[in-house]
Formats: sequence, structure tokens, C-alpha cells
Amino acid sequence: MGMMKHLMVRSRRRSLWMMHFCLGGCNGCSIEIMAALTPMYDLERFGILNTGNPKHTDVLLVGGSVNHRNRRTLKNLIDQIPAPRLIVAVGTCALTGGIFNEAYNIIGGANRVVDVDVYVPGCPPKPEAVIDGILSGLDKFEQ
Amino acid sequence: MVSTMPYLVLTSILLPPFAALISAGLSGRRPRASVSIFTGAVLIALAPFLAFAGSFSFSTEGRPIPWNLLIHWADFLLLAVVLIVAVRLKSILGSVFIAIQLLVLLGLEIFWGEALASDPVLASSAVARVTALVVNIVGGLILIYSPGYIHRHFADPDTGKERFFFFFLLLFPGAMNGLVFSNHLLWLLFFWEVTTVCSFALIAVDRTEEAVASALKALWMTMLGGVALVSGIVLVHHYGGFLRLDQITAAPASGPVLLGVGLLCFAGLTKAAQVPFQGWLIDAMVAPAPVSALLHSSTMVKAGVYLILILSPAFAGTFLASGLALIGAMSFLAMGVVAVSQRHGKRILAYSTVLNLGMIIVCAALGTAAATAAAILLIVFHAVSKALLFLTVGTAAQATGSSELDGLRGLFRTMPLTSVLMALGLLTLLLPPFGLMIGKWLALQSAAGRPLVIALLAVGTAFHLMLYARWAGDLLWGRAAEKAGQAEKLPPGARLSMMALAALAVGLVPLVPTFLVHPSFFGFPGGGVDASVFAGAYPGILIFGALLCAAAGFAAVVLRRLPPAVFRTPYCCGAEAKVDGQAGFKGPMNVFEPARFSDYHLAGSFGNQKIVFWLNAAAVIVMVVVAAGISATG
Amino acid sequence: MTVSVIPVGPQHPVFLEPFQLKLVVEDEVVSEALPRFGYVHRGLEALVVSKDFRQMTRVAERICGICSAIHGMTYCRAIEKLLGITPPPRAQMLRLVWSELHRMHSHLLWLGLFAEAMGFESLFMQIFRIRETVMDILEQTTGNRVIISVNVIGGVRRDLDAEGADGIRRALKKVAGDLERIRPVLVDDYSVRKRTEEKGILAKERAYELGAVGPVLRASGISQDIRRTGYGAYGELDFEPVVESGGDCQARCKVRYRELFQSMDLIRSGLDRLSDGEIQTKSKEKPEGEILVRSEQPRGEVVYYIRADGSKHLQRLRIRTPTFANMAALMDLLPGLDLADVPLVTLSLDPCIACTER
Amino acid sequence: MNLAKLWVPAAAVIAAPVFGGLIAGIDRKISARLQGRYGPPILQPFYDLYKLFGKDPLAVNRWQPFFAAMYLFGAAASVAWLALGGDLLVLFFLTTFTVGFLVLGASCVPSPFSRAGAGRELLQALVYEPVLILVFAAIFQQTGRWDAAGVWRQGGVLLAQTPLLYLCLFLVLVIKLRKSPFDFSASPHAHQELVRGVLTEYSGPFLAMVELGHWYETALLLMICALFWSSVPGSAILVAATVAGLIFVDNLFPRLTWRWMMARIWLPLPGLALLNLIWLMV
Repeated sequence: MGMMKHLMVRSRRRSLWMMHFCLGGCNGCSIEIMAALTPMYDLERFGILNTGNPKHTDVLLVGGSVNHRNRRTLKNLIDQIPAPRLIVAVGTCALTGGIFNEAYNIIGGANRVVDVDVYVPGCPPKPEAVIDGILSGLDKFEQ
Repeated sequence: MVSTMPYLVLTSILLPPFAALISAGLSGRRPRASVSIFTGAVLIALAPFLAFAGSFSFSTEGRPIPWNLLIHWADFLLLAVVLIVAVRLKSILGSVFIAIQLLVLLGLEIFWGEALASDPVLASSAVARVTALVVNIVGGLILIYSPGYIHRHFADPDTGKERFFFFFLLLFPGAMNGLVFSNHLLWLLFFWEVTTVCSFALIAVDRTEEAVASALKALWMTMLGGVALVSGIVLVHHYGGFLRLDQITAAPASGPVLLGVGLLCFAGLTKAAQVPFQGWLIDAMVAPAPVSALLHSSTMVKAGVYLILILSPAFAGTFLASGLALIGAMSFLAMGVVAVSQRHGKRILAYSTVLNLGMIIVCAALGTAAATAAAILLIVFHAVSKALLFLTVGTAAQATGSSELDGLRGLFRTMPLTSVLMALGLLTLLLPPFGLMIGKWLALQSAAGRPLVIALLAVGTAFHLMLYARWAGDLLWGRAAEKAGQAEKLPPGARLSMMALAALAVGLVPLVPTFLVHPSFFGFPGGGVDASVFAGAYPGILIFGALLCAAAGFAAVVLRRLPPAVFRTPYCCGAEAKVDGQAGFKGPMNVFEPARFSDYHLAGSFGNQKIVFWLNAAAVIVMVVVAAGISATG
Repeated sequence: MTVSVIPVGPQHPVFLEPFQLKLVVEDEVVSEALPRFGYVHRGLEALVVSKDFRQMTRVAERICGICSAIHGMTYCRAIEKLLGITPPPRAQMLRLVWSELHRMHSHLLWLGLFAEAMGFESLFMQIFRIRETVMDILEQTTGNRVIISVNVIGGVRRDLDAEGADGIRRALKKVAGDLERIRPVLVDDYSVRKRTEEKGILAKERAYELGAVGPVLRASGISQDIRRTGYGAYGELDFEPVVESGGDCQARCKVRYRELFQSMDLIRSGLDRLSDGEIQTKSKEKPEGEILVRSEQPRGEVVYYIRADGSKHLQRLRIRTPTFANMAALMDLLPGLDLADVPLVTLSLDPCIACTER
Repeated sequence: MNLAKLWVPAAAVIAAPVFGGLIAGIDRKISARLQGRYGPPILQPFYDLYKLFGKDPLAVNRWQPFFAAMYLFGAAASVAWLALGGDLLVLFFLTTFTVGFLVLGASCVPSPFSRAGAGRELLQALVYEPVLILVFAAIFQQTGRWDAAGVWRQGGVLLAQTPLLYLCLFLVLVIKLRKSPFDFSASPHAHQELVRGVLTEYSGPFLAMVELGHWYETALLLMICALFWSSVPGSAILVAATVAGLIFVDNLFPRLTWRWMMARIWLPLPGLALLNLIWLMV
């Protein structure tokens, strides 16, 4: 049993299917997440695969700040991600609302809607930072 | 046992008309329903005896009743009555074909007269007994199903429509029993005409313009078959001196006799609604569900393939056989193509009937032991599955008001039992280890040596998945509403017959080699079927079936225990919303859009009427070439 | 009920950004398309009330990550005009260099996404590899990859030394070589042509009527490029707008592909003509008045309207982005398309929702 | 059927997913290298699968996971059937069973993507099913045997007489394994208009079952390929070459549309197969 569990933790750490959802932001974080998939950074060597479907997702990368319309969408998406899951807020907007925090339509960072596991700062964070953020959240799967 | 056989057969032929007369004399729904259910039950009880009690024959010689004379005059009378009806309904083609038949029959009577007696008039060949088994069991179940349906169908019990309906519905199985046990060709002709008339009456039962038009279409097409049948009899009798089926099938025919056999087969093609005569059967689905079930599954169309199958020793290996195989394979492919573009459930089933009959005709034409076994299996299992489907679709249509595929979507929510039975029916048409698949397997195997035929069959087979699988999936859309079971109130007769048909469709499978096509029960034309046909594969299929049951049961038990929290809305890109328990999404302007998805019908390419035209033209060309070929070689 | 309704978005793998397209399809042919916006709306034009006009430069850069540098430059140009100052020539030329680098990074991103929308995974990867060279230049010369924040009111924030300029030249040579290598696949391959040729044709007249801008308009055969108005340092350089006549996805792809080379030419000649001197003109004034400024973004013409009353805060900031102008064309193109071509055609207009919704 | 030989299908049922998973791993690695990336470890598909089994089950309704289980059962049963040396035509119907339940599972949910994926899966089946039948008919034509065991024992290089058929079979493989240019029903890559097509609504262990079923299907098709050069080294070479071909084709093409497939592949494919069949008979 212990061995099976060990193997499960190992598998979870090595196989992360990700989805990114861009909330209200400048889109720069999405671009950098995209770039992280490509030859220079190659997320797939860590077993991280881009799926784009919440039902297949282990890691949700949220970029941008929450507004009144996309809040519902984010909730819907989170509801369809099976546990155990990792939620990573990427970029300043997703952390705090960023430069737009004072705008009338902005509620704030992603943590206003979901429990965020890892925060990746930067405007936008570099692909290395995104990778580092995801990988540093892996310990969540130990439990 | 053997001594009682003639009485059993006569009962099976005479009880239905007798019951029909009684029900016509009765007033009130309940008594008529009782007669129908009782007749159905008796036929079902009779069926195993008819099938397994061994061979029998019935001769007219020395009987107190002049049977031959009776049949002849009854035939004249019948045709005369229908002629009057056809003329009154202004059906030119119908009237002409009936008139021709009358004239030819008259000619037969005048020229040959007394010589037309030939015994035994009734006999039971192997194919006949299997067909009788199907006719009586499936037909009986449909009789049991009918009252519940028809009482809802006709709002007013006293318009006479219901009386009319039950009269012909009850008459039908009797005519079919007569047809399959006929050995004498003129007897066969008589029963053949009775089934034609019954189907004509039953299609028209609603008396709507569409129903009458469809009935008249059926009438002229099948009456054209009647003309071919009569002419075939004349040829066969004049050149071969044959008047009985056992004489014709004793040896391969040639020359004009083969042409006569060809005409008989042509009659079979019209009855089995093969191209270019598919039109009447497709339109016939306007009739109430029990009628469609009866026409499509057990009776009318099976008469056509029965005739071709039983004649197969007479044309084995000839040019005619190749022609028939081609026509059958063309029907098989083309009807699949056309059916894909349809949206109407009953229409799809109608096309599917034609294509299955096409495959049976291919088997009959191939004539090998395996092919014959395939034909038998296809006849049996197709009848059961198709009856189940027509009955469930009818039930659903009555409850929901629609038999369009789009209307049946998500039926599981409101009618769990009906929808599951319907889905099962669809899967039995398609998947292993069910009977139709075994039939298709043997058919494909037999056709392997003929590249064109197997190519047509191969391309056609692929359409079946598209026809049935998506439909079955559609039915089970969504989750069962609470108390759906109570809401789905079915009449007991309907529930019983649908369940019985489903049980047959599944439960007959293990009986195939030992029972349905085993030589010890039915010696087959073409040398008989032995176990080698199934060598190796069949036990494997059974093991597969057993494992399937085990796996399905296990999965069902495990999945039953899934807690409700497991169920989530389907993915709609984060815009998911639910209104009144219906899944969907919030669209532009914040408007709720319920989930809607219609199947791919490819109406633009496959549903094109031009395809049908060219197809009919091709079929006519094949027929002309075959006729010319036979004449030339003769 | 013979039709299907398909929601594409707000979260859909094909689009990086959240917006919704409700597609009504029959046998996968679109008969009706309706968009829904608002998922990225931040209301940042209203931020002028809480941020002063210098801070607004940073907000303007964050309207959109892909057009960031040009947004910042356009905003700065508008304020500079209100202030009545002119940036030094060196700053103007550096703005041009970074704008064109940004255009390259945007076009390369687009080419990659376009390949991915066709399901051409390997081409997507190759293009993104080429793109990384451009990203490296941006990082080396400005310190950031996407939001480079080089523009300030009155000039630029960073200078470029000779070594940096040589670095850019070397990198561009590599990019040009790499781009030449993918040309046969991107433009001539049978299967790619099958997916892109005659898909989503926007006729010349229709493009004009619908007010399309940028590469979309140029792919329909209309030669229009705001850079030709000669703002900034563009007046010093000689170039012709890239025009294709097909009006289909392939034409739009070709326009952007050729514009990459055009941008490289502009950068090279810009670097060659880089004059010595200051990189910033200082001013302590507050802006006052009304101004309308246009620039050519990677997606087309962007229009900034600013009204200021001489205080620290602007009175009004209004931006018309190119994607907004092209949206009408998109809605015109979608009906009649195959579902499989919807992502491709939508992407071929290079929609930038973050710009559009602000 | 010899009961003592039941260990063969049992072993095949265990080995096939390992084989299928390895093929998937190698495919991902080589594809990554072709795209200039380092790529995941070869064992990555197994990590993925095991992880999926450990995730929370989510479903839309009870039918969906049931059909997933049936799909897996069908795929495993087909492999067992072929390993047993069973009848090839029956094997064809078993593959119908498999894909049928995949389609059922995808179409029993009110999700436009899954439903459209099911529709496309059916169109694919329309294209490859005739070819499978004709391939089996040709094998019978050549060897006189319907049973796979007999065909294998017969030995010989079937490929020599059936190059066109093998080409058709290769295209079937491309379609069946959802490789470009035919990866439109359940693309393994993201950025598809139908999200993941037929797989969209599956998640966690149910997705794992479907994935496992797909590995069985991969193994099955490669086993059919192996019949064309029925000797151990020969079939190994053939299978390796075929897999390599698949990976290259996958990376060389964008995704085309099913309309293109129906227009350009649907009838030419059985036509080509028929041509080869007639050639065999002459």
C-alpha cells in the first residue's frame, strides 16, 4: 500500500496537466505561459501538458485580475477541476489586482474567488518564473 | 406429434382470420383488446410446435372440403374487391396491375384448369419453419402490444377505424402463416395477395391524405410484384411443369424456368422493398407503430426475403444469383447512405429494414451453407430487434409527441425504461455479441470471394455505427429525473411485449448454433449447415458475451454507488449555467442557452434526392441486364 | 431543433483571452455568430481620475501585452503634443526600433498561434523558437520581455549602445534566416494551403465598408498604413506597406510574414541612422487641450483621444483599438464557415481582446 | 479453442497497454525532439495514467463512466481475441463494439464539444471501417484463413502482394490513433476548436479508462500490422517502421478537416483496397 501511495505521489508530481485562464489583464502573462511551453523552456519535460479543459486539469494558471463578469466563469471552471488540484496565480494582477486595482470594474486578485496555492509575481513573470511557480507548488501533492 | 402437425398449422392459419371476424363483430374496446391479446398468446404458444415438431405436409386429395377451389375463388374475389377499391381511389397503376393479375389468373384457370391441382399444397421446409417461428412469436407480441397503443391512438373507439384496424391486424399473421407453409404456388399467391391487401389497409388506417397516398404507393408496388409472381408461375408451370416450391427447388433451373424463378424473385424484391422499390416501405411508416412493427419486422417484408431464400437452390450459381447479390448489396449500401441524412426515427428504422433485407438477399444469392445460416440469423434477429425498436419508438412518440431524433434526445430523463430498451434495441442491431452481428459476420465471410459485393457491403456496414450508435447515445442524454419511473406509465401489455422482445434479442444469442441454425433441426438447402461454419469463433463470441455481461454488471454495481457530488455540469467554456435542471450556458446578452446539439446528417451530400434517382436507375439497369442475361443464356 | 449551439469561450483552448462566441451551426457550418465581451473589461480609461498623466503611461502600456510598446508610445506622443515638446531624434529612432521589435514579437506570436490553430504543433514550436530570439533582444535591451516600458513622456527611458545595436543586427540576421526556412511550410505546403486558402475571404470593398484596419485591410488589397503618415521617426525611412490581394487567411498570413521582414529592414535602417544625443526632453508643464493621435499597431490603426485641463489628471482618455475596428469584419466572416475554420479565421484577424475591452 | 492456451490472451491483455503506453511515450519523446524540445520521459504516459486513476471521479451522468468501462472492456477484449488467434472478421465487429461505446459515452452528455467529437469519430469510422473489412478479406484471399492464428502460422510476407492495402491500413492507423492530419475528433494537442472532442467530458479515473482503452487500440492495430509480415523479426521491423511513419506524418501535417477527409479519403481508400483485392484474385 505504501508503495502504491509513493507511486501515486510520484505520478502526481510528474504528471501535471495545466490550463491557463486569463482574467482581466493585459494578456502578457498568457503570452509568457504560452512561451513556457515552447522549445526554449519546454514545460513538457516536467510532464506538464497544456490541456485547456478544466476536466483534465491538475494545475490552473490564473492570470489577470478578477472583474464582475469573469468571476463567475472562474468559479465555474474551478468547480469542474477534479481534486487534487493546484491553483497558481501568475502575475501581479492575479496577485492583487495590480495596476488596475483602483479601476471601477476590478474586484481584485484571484484569491478573491479561489484559494490560491502559489503566487508568481512579475509583470509579467518570465517563463522561468512560471515554471518555478508550478514546480514549487508540487509539495501540495505530498499530502 | 407428426399427426397433429397439420391441425396446428391449420390453426395457425385459420385462427387469426377467425379472431379478426370476431373482433370485427364486437363492440367496445375491452373485448377487442382481449381477442387481440388472446390471439397473440395462442400464436406464441403455437410457435415452438410449428417450428420444432418436424416436417409435415398437407394434401387436398381425399379431403371433404374442396380446398383448391376455395383458394382459387378466394383469390379472384380478393383481387376483384381490391380492384374496385383501387379504382375508387383513382390509383391507375394499382388498378392496372391488379387487372393484369386477374387476367393472367383467368388465363391460367382457362388453359390449365383441372391440371392446377398438385399435392402437397402445404409443407414445411426448414426456412419456412424458422420464418413461422418469427412470425408467430414476434407477431404475437405485437398483437399483445397493440391494444394499449391503439386505444391512445384513436381517441374515439366507435369511429370504425379501430374495428377496421384490429380486423386487418389480426388477419395478418394468419396470412403470413399461410404464406410460409404454402407449397403450392397458387396457394402462395393467394396468401401473398392477402398480406398485400392487409398492409394496404393497415397503412391507410388513419385515413389521412398522407396515409392513403402511402397505402396506394404500397399497393401499386406490391401489386407489380404480384404481376411478376403470377407471370413467374405461368412460366414455371408452362416450361417446367412445376406448380410446387419443392419441385422448383429440387434442381437448379435454367432457361425460361430460370426466368420464371427470376420473376418470382422480382416479386420478392418488391415485397422486401429493395431498390428501386424502397419507396413504399419508407412511406409506410406513417402508419401506427404496431403496423410498422408488423410490416417491417415479422411479416410483410419477410415474405419477400423468405421467397427469395427458399428459391435460392433453384438459382444457385446462375447469372440471376449474381444479379440478386448486386441488388441486395446496392440496397444495403444505398439505404445506409440515405438513412444517415434522415432525422425521423421511424424513417431511419425503415431504411435500416431495407438495408438488412438487402443483406439477407445477398446471403440468399450467395447460397453457401454459411450464407444461408447468415440469412436465417438475420431474419430472426432483425425481426426481434426491429419490432422492439418500432414498439419503443411508438411508445415514446405517443408520450412525447415526436419520433424525430431531436425530439427523442434525452428521453432517459422522462422514460427510463423505454429509452433503455430502445438503446438496447439499437445496440443489438449493431454490436457483438448480438445476433445481427453474427449474421453480418457470416454474410461478409461468404461474400469475401466477390470483390464488388464485399466492397459494397464493407462500405455499407460502416454506416451502421453512424445510424445507431449516436441515436442510442442521444437517448441517454442527461440524468434520470426523480420519479421518472412513476411518470412513465406503460400499459401492462406494452411493457410485457417490449421486455419480452428485448429478452429475445439478447437471450437468443447463445442458442444460435445449437438451435436456430442447427442441421438437426432444420436441414438446410445448399447442403446443410454444420458446426464448421462457426468453427472456433462462435464459442469465443459466447465467452465474449458472458464476459461482457459480467463486466457490465460489475461496472453498473460500482457506478451505482457514485455519490451525487460526483456529477458536474458538462463543459461549456466556463459559461455553464443550469435552468430548470437543464444544462446549458450563459450566452450573449446574458441569455441562457440550453445545450443543443443536432447530429451530423450531411443532408447536403448524402440526403440528396439525386442519389435516390441514380440509385433507382442503376437498380433498374441491373434488373434489365439480369433479365436479358437469363433470356440470352436460355 | 436541427441546429447545434456551440459556445466558444470565455475559456476556450483556441483563444488565449476570454471572450465568447456563440456559434449556431448545422452540420458544422456556422449559420449565426454572436460575440459576448466584458470578461477582460477593467475600466482603465476611467483610471485617469486616480492616476496622474505620467503614471497613466504605465497603465497605457498595460492595455495589452502584445501591443504594449506602441500603446505607450502613442500615449506619450499625445501628451507630448499637448505639452508642446518634441522628443530628441535619437529617442524617436529608438522608439521606432523598439516598436518594430514589438511588432515582430507580436507577429511571431500570431504566426505561432495560427499554426497551432491549424493543429500544426511542430510548426508552432518552430515559430516560437524563432520568436525567443526577438524576446531575447527585448530583454537584453530593455530589461523585460513583454512589457518593456521604454517610453516616457518626452522620450525613452533607456539608451542603446553600439554593442547593443550590433547584438540586434546579429539577432535579426538569425531570425531572417530562420524565417526563410519556414517559408515553404507556412506558405507553400499543400495541407497548410488547404486549411488557409479561400477561408474567410474579406473582399476589398467589404473590408473598406466594414472599416477594417491593419494587416486585415492590407491583405484585402488596400494599401493603408498609419506609419506612412510619418509620425515619429517613420518619416525619415522609406517603405511601402505590405499588400496582398487574396483577402483570405493565407493572404493575412503572408502579409504578417512579409511584415516581419519589413520590420527587420526598418530596424536595420533605423539603427544605421541612429544619431547621437539626448534621449529625453524634460518638461514640467501639465497637459492642456484636446488631441487625437494615431499609430500603427501590429493589429492596425490605434487612435488615442485625450482631453486635459491643465491639472495633474487628464479629463478624458479614449482609445479606439484596431481589434474593435476589425470585429465587424469578423462577424461578417463567420457565418457560412466550417466550425473547423472558425478558430483559424478568427485568429487570422488577430483579435486582441485585452485591447478591445480595456 | 484450446483452453490450455488461455494464457496467451491473458498475457496479451496485460502486455498490450504496456506496449501501447510505451509507444505513446516514444511518440511524445520523438515528437518533442522533432519540434526542438527535450520532451517528457519515455514513461510519462504511465505517470499520466496512474495520476488520473488517483484523481477525484467527476462525471456528467452515470451512463458516461459506464460506457467508458465498456469501451475499455471492448478494447481489451479485441486484443485478447487477436492474441487468441480468433476470427478476423469477428475482430472487426469487436472494434466496432469498442468505438461504438466510445461514441456512446461521448454522445450521452449534453456537451456540444463531446457531442461534436462523437459525430466526427463516427465520420472517421465511416472511413476506416470498410478498409478494415477489405484488409481482412484480402488476408483471407491470400492465406485462405480467417483466423489470425492460422494467418500467422502460414507465415510469409503478405506485404509483398498487398502494398496498396498496407498503405490503406497505414492511413487507418493515422485516423485511428488520432494523428495529424486526422486528429479532429479528440486531438491530443490543445488548441482545438472542440477542446478534446470525445474526451472532453471525461475526467479523472474515467479518462484514465478511456486512455487505457486507447492504448489497447494502438496495440491491436499494430498487431494487425504485424500480420503482414508474419515472422518475429519481420513483424518487429514492420511495426517499428510503421510507428516511425506515424510519428513523422503526425509532425508533418496540420490538422485537416473531416470534410476534406470525406471528400478525398472516404471512397478512394476502399477503392484502393478493392484494387489490391482484385489484383490478388487475378
